[in-house]
Amino acid sequence: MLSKKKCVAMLLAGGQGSRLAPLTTYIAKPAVPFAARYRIIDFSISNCVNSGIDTVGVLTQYQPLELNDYLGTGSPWDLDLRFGGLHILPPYQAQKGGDWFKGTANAIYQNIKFIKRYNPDYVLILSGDHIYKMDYDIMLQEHIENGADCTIAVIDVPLEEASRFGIMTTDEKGRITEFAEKPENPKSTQASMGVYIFSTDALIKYLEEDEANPESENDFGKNVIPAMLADGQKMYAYLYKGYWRDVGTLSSYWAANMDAIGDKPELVLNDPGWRIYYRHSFNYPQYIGENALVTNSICGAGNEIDGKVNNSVIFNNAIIEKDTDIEGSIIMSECHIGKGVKIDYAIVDHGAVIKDGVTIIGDRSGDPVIIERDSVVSGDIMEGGRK
Amino acid sequence: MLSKKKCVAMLLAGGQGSRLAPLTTYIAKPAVPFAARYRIIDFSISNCVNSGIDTVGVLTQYQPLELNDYLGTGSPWDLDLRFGGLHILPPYQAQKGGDWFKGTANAIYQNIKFIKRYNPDYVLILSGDHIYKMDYDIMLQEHIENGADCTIAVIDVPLEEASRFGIMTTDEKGRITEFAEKPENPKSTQASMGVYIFSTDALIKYLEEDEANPESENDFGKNVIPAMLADGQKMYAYLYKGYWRDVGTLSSYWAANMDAIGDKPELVLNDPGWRIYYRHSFNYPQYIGENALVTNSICGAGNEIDGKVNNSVIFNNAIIEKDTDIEGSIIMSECHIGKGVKIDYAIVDHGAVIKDGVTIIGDRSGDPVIIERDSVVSGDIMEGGRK
Amino acid sequence: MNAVGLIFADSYDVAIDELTAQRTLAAIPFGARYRVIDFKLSNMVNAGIRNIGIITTQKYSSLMWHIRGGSFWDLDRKQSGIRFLPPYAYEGVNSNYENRLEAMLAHLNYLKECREKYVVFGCCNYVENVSYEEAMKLHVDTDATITCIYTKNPINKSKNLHVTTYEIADDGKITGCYFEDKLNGSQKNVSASTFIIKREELIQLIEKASRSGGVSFRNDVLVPLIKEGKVMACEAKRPMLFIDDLSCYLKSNLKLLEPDTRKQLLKNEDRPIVTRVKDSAPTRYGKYAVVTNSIIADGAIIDGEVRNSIIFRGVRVKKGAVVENSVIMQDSTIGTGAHLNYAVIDKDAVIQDGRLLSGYITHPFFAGKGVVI
Amino acid sequence: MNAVGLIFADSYDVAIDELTAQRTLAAIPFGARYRVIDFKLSNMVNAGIRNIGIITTQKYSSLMWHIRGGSFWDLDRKQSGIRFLPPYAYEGVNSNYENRLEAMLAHLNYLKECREKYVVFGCCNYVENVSYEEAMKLHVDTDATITCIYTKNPINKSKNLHVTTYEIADDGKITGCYFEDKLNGSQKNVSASTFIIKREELIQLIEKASRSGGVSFRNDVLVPLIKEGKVMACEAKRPMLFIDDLSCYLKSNLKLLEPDTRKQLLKNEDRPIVTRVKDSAPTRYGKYAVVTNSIIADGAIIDGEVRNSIIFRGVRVKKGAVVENSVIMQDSTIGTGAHLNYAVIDKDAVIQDGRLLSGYITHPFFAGKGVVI
Repeated sequence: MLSKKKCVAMLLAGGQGSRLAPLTTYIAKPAVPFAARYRIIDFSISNCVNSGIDTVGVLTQYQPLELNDYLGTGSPWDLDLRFGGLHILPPYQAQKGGDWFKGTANAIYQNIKFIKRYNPDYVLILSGDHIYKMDYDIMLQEHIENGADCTIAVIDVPLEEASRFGIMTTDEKGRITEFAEKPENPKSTQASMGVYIFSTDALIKYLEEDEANPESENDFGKNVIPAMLADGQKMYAYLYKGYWRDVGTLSSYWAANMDAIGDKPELVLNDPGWRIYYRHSFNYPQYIGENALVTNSICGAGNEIDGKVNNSVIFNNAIIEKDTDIEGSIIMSECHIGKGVKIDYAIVDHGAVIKDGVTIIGDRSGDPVIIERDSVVSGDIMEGGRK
Repeated sequence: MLSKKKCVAMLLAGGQGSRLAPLTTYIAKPAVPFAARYRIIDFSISNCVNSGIDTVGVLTQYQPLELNDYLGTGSPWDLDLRFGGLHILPPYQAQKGGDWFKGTANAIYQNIKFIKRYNPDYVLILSGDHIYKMDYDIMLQEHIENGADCTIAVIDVPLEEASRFGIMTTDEKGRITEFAEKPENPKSTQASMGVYIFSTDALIKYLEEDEANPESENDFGKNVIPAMLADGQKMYAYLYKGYWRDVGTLSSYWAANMDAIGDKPELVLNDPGWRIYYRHSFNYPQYIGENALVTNSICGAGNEIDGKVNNSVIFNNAIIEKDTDIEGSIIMSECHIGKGVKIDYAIVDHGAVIKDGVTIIGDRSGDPVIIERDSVVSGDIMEGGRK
Repeated sequence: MNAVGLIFADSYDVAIDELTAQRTLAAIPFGARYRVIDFKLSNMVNAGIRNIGIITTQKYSSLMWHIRGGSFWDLDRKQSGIRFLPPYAYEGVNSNYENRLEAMLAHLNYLKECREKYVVFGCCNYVENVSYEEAMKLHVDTDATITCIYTKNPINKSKNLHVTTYEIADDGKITGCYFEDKLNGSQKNVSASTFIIKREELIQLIEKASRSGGVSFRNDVLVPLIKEGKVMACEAKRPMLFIDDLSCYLKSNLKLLEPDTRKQLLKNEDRPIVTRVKDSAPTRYGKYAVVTNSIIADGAIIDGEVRNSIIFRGVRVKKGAVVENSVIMQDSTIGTGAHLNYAVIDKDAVIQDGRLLSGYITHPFFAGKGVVI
Repeated sequence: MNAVGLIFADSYDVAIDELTAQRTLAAIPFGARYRVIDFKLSNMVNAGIRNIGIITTQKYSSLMWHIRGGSFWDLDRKQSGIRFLPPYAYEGVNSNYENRLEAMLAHLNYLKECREKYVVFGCCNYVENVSYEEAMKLHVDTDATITCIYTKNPINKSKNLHVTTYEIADDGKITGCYFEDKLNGSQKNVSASTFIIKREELIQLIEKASRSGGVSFRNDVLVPLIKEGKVMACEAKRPMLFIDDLSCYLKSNLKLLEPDTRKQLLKNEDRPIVTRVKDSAPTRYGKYAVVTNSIIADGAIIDGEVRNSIIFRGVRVKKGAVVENSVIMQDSTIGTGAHLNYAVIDKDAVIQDGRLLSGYITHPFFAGKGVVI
């Protein structure tokens, strides 16, 4: 209600997510369904809400229709506010012509006006395509205590994987002394999560400078962060130790889904102190039939399950008939799996129909079999071949 | 709540409104303030709500930030619904590249997916830049009774102005026999208001055909309507007889504002049966001071008026000091008019400051003087000269 | 639909004290994720009713919290929406009311302030998915003063309670209305206590009945009109599940295990039954879960055996527990090795390890809200 | 702020029966577009309070309709928001309550279910723009059990009513609390009936006072703690306008005509006073309008003379009418040639052409809701 916000979050949701194709053929990566009820973006938005940040700009560009529709008024996240709340920020045309967002920094630059409206002391930059539960407020407190211009969240990665990430070297107080984007010989194992807190003045200054530089790719990791570091700005690393998964590939996406099942799942979804909010579609409670055996799985609502399901993730309103056996797979909403079907290591996308008697078996050493959205499968698929 | 809507409205709000410059330098034309409290687009949206249409897609393109922010969740118009409601539809990128909206028909074509979600029988196409109070439901009933494929709302214009419009010729039953875009020798005085109702199947068929035609400009008036007419589709004119103003030029914009003042204003704003809804900014009631004389004017909230105001439209939170005389002018929100000022036939845009003693007099035979947004005026401006 | 809805949230003619000790009838949980009022509210909203008053007398706090501003039903509108009508809210409304006539009389100002032409009003002693549009069409077409919704198949209606039945002529006109001691096989047409009438006529009828000392809507308003031949009957054709007492309540819940009942009551996409959103996690099934012929809500964690049962949100059935023919309400826990049969367990209860709790379909075992056994 | 807000909507120690005949105290219109509760609600929301309970006992229907789901204050949240606490809502809450202690005792379950650390609670017998953050800071810094908000300048407090005053030591500790017959010049520190306390301590204190037969929050809770030296005072520094009786009400409204009062109370952009959105048209001034030193709400149509007055939304002052030193509430009409001086006209009233209605500042003329004169 006050005319000012302490911290505004800007969520970059424009990525095409091409390595997740064909799941991203029709929808933006942040809108890809996850863990029986959610979309990938629910985690970042819920993190904001749970961290006390109630003003979130979502920057969209690629296939935004389903994402826009999913975000809607922001009400599922309690972000339908009169002052603040969730706002979708698409590219636009101005008087002197307009353009698509170029890099991540340009996307924020084009929306400085949005940020200024809330007059925040701090801006949190996020990407909408990781699965994690993080209290940004703790990071913000560290940022404030350090009197930092910019704080970058990092996770500790195995040394052999470090060259896939942006790697920070820090002094004993956590201040960043060096930053290397995908270094061949990494000097540390602190990898950037793509989560930044900037003091607003510093952010705007460096965004404007970056925009004025015609050689810049207008990217935070490649341009803005190195420029700030070169200028001796106070930049700190914030070490995050909780659950965090990049779901950039089909097999990492599959694995992160599997993290939510089991007696003591790595990814806990029913923590009342850290709810993950999501938009509800209309549905009804699920019915488990006479012939069913559902074990070590998570299931959404509205399903009618009469087959055997193990180590799997079942979304909403799916029908799984009897004498069917589903193992280690992800079945998305509105799918219909017939009788006598066997599915092992597959992702069955929204609305697909698997006819009676079909066998689908993936090759566990590679990506899972993907059954595309709304497709009808009547023949067997074996060992990682794509339909 | 039902999973289907009878009629969905698509509101074209992408126009640049260059003839309204400089009022449209930073904001889209539909977001231009109007009549002390409103924005131009409030009239079309309120018409929808008052006509029982609760699903409105707003197609944006040019300078949408302030418009998006103004529309927000749709709550001011009671359109923050779980099924239906107000949705902003910006241009976007799809897998095979994306593009800005080309013509009006292409803008709707790119959002067929949005329309289909609500499975409507009818689609209402509107533009967001006219001032009128029209019950679309009456037009829809006529459309249904006629069994029409398309119904076009028309107004009767003076014959000498008819060549500025799209002109319909109809048979005795109102069926359109001919359509001419800005004809030199108009055959009738029935001018298109740019308000169309289509039966959904016909709309989608012709949009798809139009899109497939590389020579089309993808415009309703120039391409889609003539193509349908050529095919012998059932097209009817619906004669609208109420208040309607195009506010495409500065002087027509000024005149339409003036229509809302007076004892029996042409444009009635306080009709409880046809409310015009708008987004409230935070404000407080207005205070009229010891030295004030406010006559024949309309005023928004939060003003502090201590001068003389006649035949004028005063928006919100303006300060008008004593010994000042405002006649036939429009003063937008947050303006500060000093002491001893004289303003006659001017539009003072948002946040402008007029210093003590300044005289601003427009030339009534031309456009009003425009004082640009946030400008500070300390010298006199006489006879239609631009600052 | 040009009608205002009026819902009586309290109990008339039911005997389900176990579940109404701490909440009004309309707030009773039903069907794994709903509350009873969700059905009436959704039916009204699905018929296009946008203005709904809810008459409450006591223990309506959980009902208010469930419904909030009505946003889950898109009823948080500017010019209309949900309006609670509790005691003492208006000048002159000073006491609790014992019957529907008195309740409507107390809130007559509400009815007078509405602008809708018709009123659809009714009680919450059953769950159903009914088309008020069809009833309204019949009402308008036949020019009746009142149209009464009834059922020929009152599923799980108690045989021990008073029941109102109608005698109906071939043309659909009601020719008699009887308040009988108990349900028996010979009665064909059981009242669903839901009515359609013009708003202004209802106001006049209530004022008239009240002036002449009337105390019962049925006896003092409906019966005289039936004698004048002005009352039509409209049959509700989809299943109507009564919750007259605890046994009926259990049976009506278990009735949802039949695919056809589920389909007609819950799964009609054009007529969704909407409830409050809870943001529960997905249902989690553990290694040892064995679930058959059961309805399981989201947020439940199941690692035991569940058969022929209804499991609400957030319920935990631990490894080795067995739940049969039972209803377990929200956030209750069934401990390791516990065995439940024909039980109704209210919210937040804890059934400790190894307990054997067994009732029968006619006499279910009941555990109250928050008890530890 | 980690606090729940609790607002007593009903009158204690006020005598403004004219305006409370049909509405609870908190619902009284004030300042051309507000209701009294808007000030308390906005103060709480501006302090970051997100969970607010409103205790009502009677005639709270217009209050509920004004506040709806709380969306105008961004209070229609999932995990918190506005909660009405009317009589009979909970099991065991069976009667009306006569005082604040009883009211809180009746709704102790609400306080117990909250999770916030502190409670800010108070009455609605004045309007003010106060910083609860500052009061909370003082409360935490001094480690007080209770912090009481008071004013040294009780503007328009009635001189004929009981008043609670504090004796305050130099360190800000309250050393005495007096319930006096009437306000006189010698009292310096007048209670604003608004308090801050830890939620769990409040629950314990209420339970303890109730067990020992206490009936008054002031006498049975506050005074004993003062004796223990555990109560701090926090001065409200911005104007506090009381509405103890009709004369005070008129004077407090007219006080808004002073620029400084308006600025401190209404125009603080960081502390907006938010009210329900009405979608009124702009104010329309006619050819014959002559308005000076007045506050005019939107939706009003003014074609007569208005001086030193407060005009609410939708009021119509016709040509030739004169309104001076008066408050005209929503949607009332002042006819041609009518002349009003020192009048308070409630909502929807019609003053017909040519009427001369004149009171005095100490005895305003009053016209009730909807009357035609």
